[in-house]
Amino acid sequence: MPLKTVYKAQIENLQVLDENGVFDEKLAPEGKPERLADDQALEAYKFMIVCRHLDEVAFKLQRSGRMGTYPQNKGQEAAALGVALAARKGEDFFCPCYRENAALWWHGLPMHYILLHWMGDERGNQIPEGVRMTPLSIPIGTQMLHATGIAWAYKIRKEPRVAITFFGDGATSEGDFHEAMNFASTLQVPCVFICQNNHWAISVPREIQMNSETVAQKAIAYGMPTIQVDGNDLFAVYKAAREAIERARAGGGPSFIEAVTYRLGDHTTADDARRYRDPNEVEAWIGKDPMIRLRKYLSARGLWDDARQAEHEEKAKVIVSEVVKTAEGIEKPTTDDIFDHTFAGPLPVELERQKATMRTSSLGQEPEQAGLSGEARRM
Amino acid sequence: MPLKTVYKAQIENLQVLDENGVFDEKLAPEGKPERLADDQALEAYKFMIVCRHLDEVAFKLQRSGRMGTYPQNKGQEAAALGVALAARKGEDFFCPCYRENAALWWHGLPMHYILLHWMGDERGNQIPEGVRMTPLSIPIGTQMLHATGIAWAYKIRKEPRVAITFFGDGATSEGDFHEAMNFASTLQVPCVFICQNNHWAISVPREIQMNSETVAQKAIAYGMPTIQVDGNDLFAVYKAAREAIERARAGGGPSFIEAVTYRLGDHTTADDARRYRDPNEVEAWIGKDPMIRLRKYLSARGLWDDARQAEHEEKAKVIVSEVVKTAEGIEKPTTDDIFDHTFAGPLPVELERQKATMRTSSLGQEPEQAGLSGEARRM
Amino acid sequence: MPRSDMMIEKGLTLVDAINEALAQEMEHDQRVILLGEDVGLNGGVFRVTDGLQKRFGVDRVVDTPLAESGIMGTAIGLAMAGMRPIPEIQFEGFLGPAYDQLTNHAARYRTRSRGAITIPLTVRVPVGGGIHAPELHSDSPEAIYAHTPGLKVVMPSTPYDAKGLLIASIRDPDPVIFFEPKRVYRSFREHIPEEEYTIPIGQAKVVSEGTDLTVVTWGASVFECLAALDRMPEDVSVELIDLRTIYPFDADAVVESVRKTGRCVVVHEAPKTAGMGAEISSIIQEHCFLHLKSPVQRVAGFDTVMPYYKLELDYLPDATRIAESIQQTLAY
Amino acid sequence: MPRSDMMIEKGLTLVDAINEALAQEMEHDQRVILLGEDVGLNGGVFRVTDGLQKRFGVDRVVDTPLAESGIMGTAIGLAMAGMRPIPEIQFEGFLGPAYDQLTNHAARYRTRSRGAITIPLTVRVPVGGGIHAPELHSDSPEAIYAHTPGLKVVMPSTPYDAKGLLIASIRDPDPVIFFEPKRVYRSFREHIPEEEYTIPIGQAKVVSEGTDLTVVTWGASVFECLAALDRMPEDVSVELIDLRTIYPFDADAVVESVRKTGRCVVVHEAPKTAGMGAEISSIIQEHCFLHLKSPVQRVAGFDTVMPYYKLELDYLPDATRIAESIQQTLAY
Ligand SMILES: Cc1ncc(C[n+]2csc(CCOP(=O)(O)OP(=O)(O)O)c2C)c(N)n1
Ligand SMILES: Cc1ncc(C[n+]2csc(CCOP(=O)(O)OP(=O)(O)O)c2C)c(N)n1
Ligand SMILES: [Mg+2]
Ligand SMILES: [Mg+2]
Repeated sequence: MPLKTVYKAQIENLQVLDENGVFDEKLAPEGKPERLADDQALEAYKFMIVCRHLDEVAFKLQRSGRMGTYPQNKGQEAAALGVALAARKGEDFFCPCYRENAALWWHGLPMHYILLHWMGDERGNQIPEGVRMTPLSIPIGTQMLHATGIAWAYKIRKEPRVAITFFGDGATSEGDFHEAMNFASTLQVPCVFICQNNHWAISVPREIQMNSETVAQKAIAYGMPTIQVDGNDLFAVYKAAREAIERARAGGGPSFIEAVTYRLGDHTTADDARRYRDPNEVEAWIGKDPMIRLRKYLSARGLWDDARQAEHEEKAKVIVSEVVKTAEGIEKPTTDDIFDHTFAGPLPVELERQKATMRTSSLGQEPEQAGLSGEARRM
Repeated sequence: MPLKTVYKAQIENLQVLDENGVFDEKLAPEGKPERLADDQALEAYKFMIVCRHLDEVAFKLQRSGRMGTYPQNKGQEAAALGVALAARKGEDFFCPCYRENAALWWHGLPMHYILLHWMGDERGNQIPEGVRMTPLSIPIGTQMLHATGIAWAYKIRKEPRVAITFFGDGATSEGDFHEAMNFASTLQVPCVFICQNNHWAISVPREIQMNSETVAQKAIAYGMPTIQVDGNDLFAVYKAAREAIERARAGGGPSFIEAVTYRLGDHTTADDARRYRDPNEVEAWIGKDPMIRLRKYLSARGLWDDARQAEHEEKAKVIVSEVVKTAEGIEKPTTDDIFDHTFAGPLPVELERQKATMRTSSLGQEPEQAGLSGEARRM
Repeated sequence: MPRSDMMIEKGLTLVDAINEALAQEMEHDQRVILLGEDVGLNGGVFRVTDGLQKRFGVDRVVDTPLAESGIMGTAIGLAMAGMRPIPEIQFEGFLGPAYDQLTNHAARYRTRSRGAITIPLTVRVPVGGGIHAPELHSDSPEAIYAHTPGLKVVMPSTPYDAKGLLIASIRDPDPVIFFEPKRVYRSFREHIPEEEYTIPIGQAKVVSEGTDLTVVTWGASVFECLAALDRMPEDVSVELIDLRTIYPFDADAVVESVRKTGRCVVVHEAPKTAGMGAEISSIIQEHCFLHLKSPVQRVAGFDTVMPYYKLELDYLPDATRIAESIQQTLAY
Repeated sequence: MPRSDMMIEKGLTLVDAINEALAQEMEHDQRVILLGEDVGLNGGVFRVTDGLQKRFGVDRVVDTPLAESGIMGTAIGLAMAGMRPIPEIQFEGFLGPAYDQLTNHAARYRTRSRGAITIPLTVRVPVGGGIHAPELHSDSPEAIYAHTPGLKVVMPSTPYDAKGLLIASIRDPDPVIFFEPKRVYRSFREHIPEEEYTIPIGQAKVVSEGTDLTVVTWGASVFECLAALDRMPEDVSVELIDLRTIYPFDADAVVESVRKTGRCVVVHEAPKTAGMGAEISSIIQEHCFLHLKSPVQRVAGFDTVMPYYKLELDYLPDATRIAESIQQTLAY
């Protein structure tokens, strides 16, 4: 057989709840673990209301000069939260990018931390004890390797934990993505890779970013289980994430999930997407908003109505204004903070001197030198 | 259709001439351009004899202290030469690694250049005018991006040229491999990626290097045409390379070829593969030597016999000893050579000073300073 | 592109000057192409390449995938093949992934091939702090590249210098890192010639002449130094040197000045330890030893990671710290 | 592993000492794991990890894919999760692809997370020239990492120091780059304690005491300096300091010595410009200004790419260049 097929692969796309609120019962039958139960779906929806509201407020904080650059998460809540619901809080570990706030908050990150981060304060990264995640990651594509390493530690120590990493479509172009996927697969570590394909990397559309038909097929290179899901469908994301996470936990190695979603806002507050993006495209995606379809689903099941919507929007306002107050109430750090966490132990002498004097010049720092200056003048 | 297949792919394996010398006429019919003609095959075989001999002599040069570390190419000649035969000499461009000497020599690199390189002399990299290639590349996995960039220039300038890059199985683990493949595919440049999968990266076998069943499937991530070929089969390599190169030349974009071969020697002369490699594995591959089967093929066609073999082995010895003489006859460069090619123009003042004095210290360099030293003693 | 009314009236910002230089070089040299993340339709995140894709087409102003090593590595390939690529790395913090290609290939190719293969590329990189940006958007890694043989490192501080130095960099047959101090991007305007001109790489500029002390600096710190000079008593005469090129830097200009003044303060944003200040201080010591009346001082960033923006102004050397150091040095 | 007869009789090489330190730390601390290219069955290309996979198993001595960023990045993840990873980068030239993970993550994580996440990793990297190796196998990038806040940079020159410093590095709660001068790997043997011991990071060692001039160096250059000292006339008394830690380096030891001798020569293999010699020279000037009788001299690599091996001995500072510089400095 001199010309023979030695390998075959295909990519499946999963959607459970479509944009009209139609639910595919066969794919996630009522009562089965792969189906989010009503109370979970309800909680998730309420949580999304808060997340979305905080997202809008964060945008305004930047606009009014009370916060630095901020990347809106609007429209991507289901992709984040579907994964968070499928992971074990307090056990599994997240290595996020910056567009899955909902997942981090759901797993216990105090909401004001993310504001603090964007307010230019490292304390927004000072993840509290028991909250299992790395802080928001700025350099694109670099955090997946950390997730792989963390998952590797779990494997070595035989802990039934999973590391889950989030990143964008653009991030899959970085070499580190490739290395993380390859390490995870060769080492068969419990790591789940979630790509939020929101179609844009700042101004660069997916078609310029890559020439592959799907992002999901990138995992084929590593022989890694992979799937494309409708990322605006909480149920699809949950089902796929649950399967991947539990496979990883059971020793079945890493998986890749492409969650197809859309960046409804600008890239960040420093960006103006009108420069490069067709408004019709945005328009079309507004209809696919994950919250709209989830609301339809809940309403159809008699779990939601306009009154409850109004009530929870009010609640969200209260929560969010509390969060903003907390973040803004935190005083500017002292200059000692610049130095104190450089190393664990006592600072090196020179650094201690810099900290004490807030100077790098040598004159006026050492008593002996002060004494010497008399000599200098005599010279 | 909520669970639907959105993408399918498969990997084919091509073998035309098997290890027993059996030829598949259907895959490469006599007289067709995808079939190497008899005279080409004959020339190639004769050339391989020289290459193999030089490879053995290079090994001995290192052992006798006349050359530094050297990586033997033994057993991989068909993978290199099959590609070289399919490419246009003087037009297409090679970005090699260090295990395709045969391809470089076939395309005009003076043979002693490669010895010079391993003798620790940059002039082994001083590619002559008209010879279209970059020098041997030491940092693994980095040269594929250069090939992509070169191919990009061809595309911009609408030149009917192709850039061809060689690398090992280990190299596909580097992030740069991924970035090169992605750039090449998104930009649709005329670049052909040849992976010599020789099963080992120093002591690391392919199975530890990657978890994918083939190397060829890595190209699926980029939506790039890809194939696995028997790399010890000159005809298969030629056919696949020709197709890829001519597709690229015609504007059809990049391709990937996995040439499955085997490193018959140690990784380099600094290595001792017995530490980590099963001798039975090597034994099995010795039978698959590309030269043995090509010789069988030529003999079967009445183009070769023991007498010609002996004759050409003698010729090879003469050629090779000439090459060694040339390389060893080249005198040590002057120390000016350390400096002169740092920049195009005149050297920066400090560097010029370093060159002139072969010193970095400031004392004894400047006349004025010498004068000042009297003052110093008075101080 | 004809200059806007604003430019004609008030002059060009640093951004305008760079944009004009790029346009003019692209106009007269078909080999010049721009590549990088968001440099096309979006005109770059700082709008430095604004309008250039529209003018020169998508084949010459190319939005690449998000991969800095890929950008640098393919730019190297383009350069090898006779093009004059100008890759943009979006922020200096993202030079990290491109580090290997830049230092182990771009910088080495001419000498490793003994001149057979050369890499005429100009990497444009916004640099430095002070704009309230997120993490990894405010660093100053110039010393790293000055310590890398085979690279030239340029950092203009004014629109005039930026245009002249960028054109010189593009025409230079070797790789140049062109650092653009982002704090200065739009901080002021300057009238500069519309026609093309070059400023030689490797020449410092005496911003103000003086006799009592020399201040050596570059990039955005030039303006902090000017502010510090403003605070000096009337009778203190300070010479301010804007290095403009970090490698090969103009040691002669520095040495000449310090031989005259006998005192020197070097100012930069990067961490003190093993920064360029150390090199300049050492060169001065080596060549002005007997002229020195006081030790050369370094006013630099601290040896810590650049803090997030709430603290960045505490980190960056400012007029107060500079002025104080000048006075201490004078008093020594 | 019990010591071999050879070790008992003649002492340990640098390679032996490092191997012993690794084995002992792995023995008493389950969190310690080794990872890198060819570190397993093959024992590393320099055999530094020889026998360790056999002893500690494939889960604790791990052959990774060929990807330095992957090695560094997963090591960071391992460290975050409470392990004590010791990645090996095969040669200093291949730190390039790992540069981003090392400098932008490992070095920054403690401070960017205000202590919540820490990275106790020790990167082992053979360094320096002189072994007739191919391209990119002979560089000395220590200044680059000394200029990177958040990293500690260590370079022992003897088996005794290597063992003590490596154990200290492994136990250090922060990232350490542990450079191993490959020219010294097997150049001599030394009797060193079999039990574990540490040498504090940040302490220089006075190799020989003297009163006329101070030589500061580290790594393989220590032995070139010793050879130079041998050539000095009887009446010349030179103090030789082996820095051992490049960051945070022992400025006090250097300053104290130069305040005594008044003269100094710094020696290193890396290119002169913006190398560590500049930092040391500057620190001396800042803190010994009035004690200095002559300018601090730098005997260093040239500001060129490290040449291929035919010329490497012409590039590297040798006893002749060092001795000459000492004499010029003394004569000044
Ligand atoms: C290494 C690196 N390069 C460039 C940038 C600048 N940058 C910030 S976000 C971004 C686009 C990211 O796109 P994607 O990964 O799709 O994530 P998204 O923003 O769409 O969620 C770029 C280029 C960066 N932060 N890091
Ligand atoms: C970036 C980099 N990392 C590590 C090395 C050391 N090294 C040299 S060859 C080699 C293995 C290469 O394996 P492969 O790509 O399969 O090529 P082969 O030697 O088998 O032809 C390694 C790890 C290197 N040269 N460059
Ligand atoms: Mg995106
Ligand atoms: Mg191989």
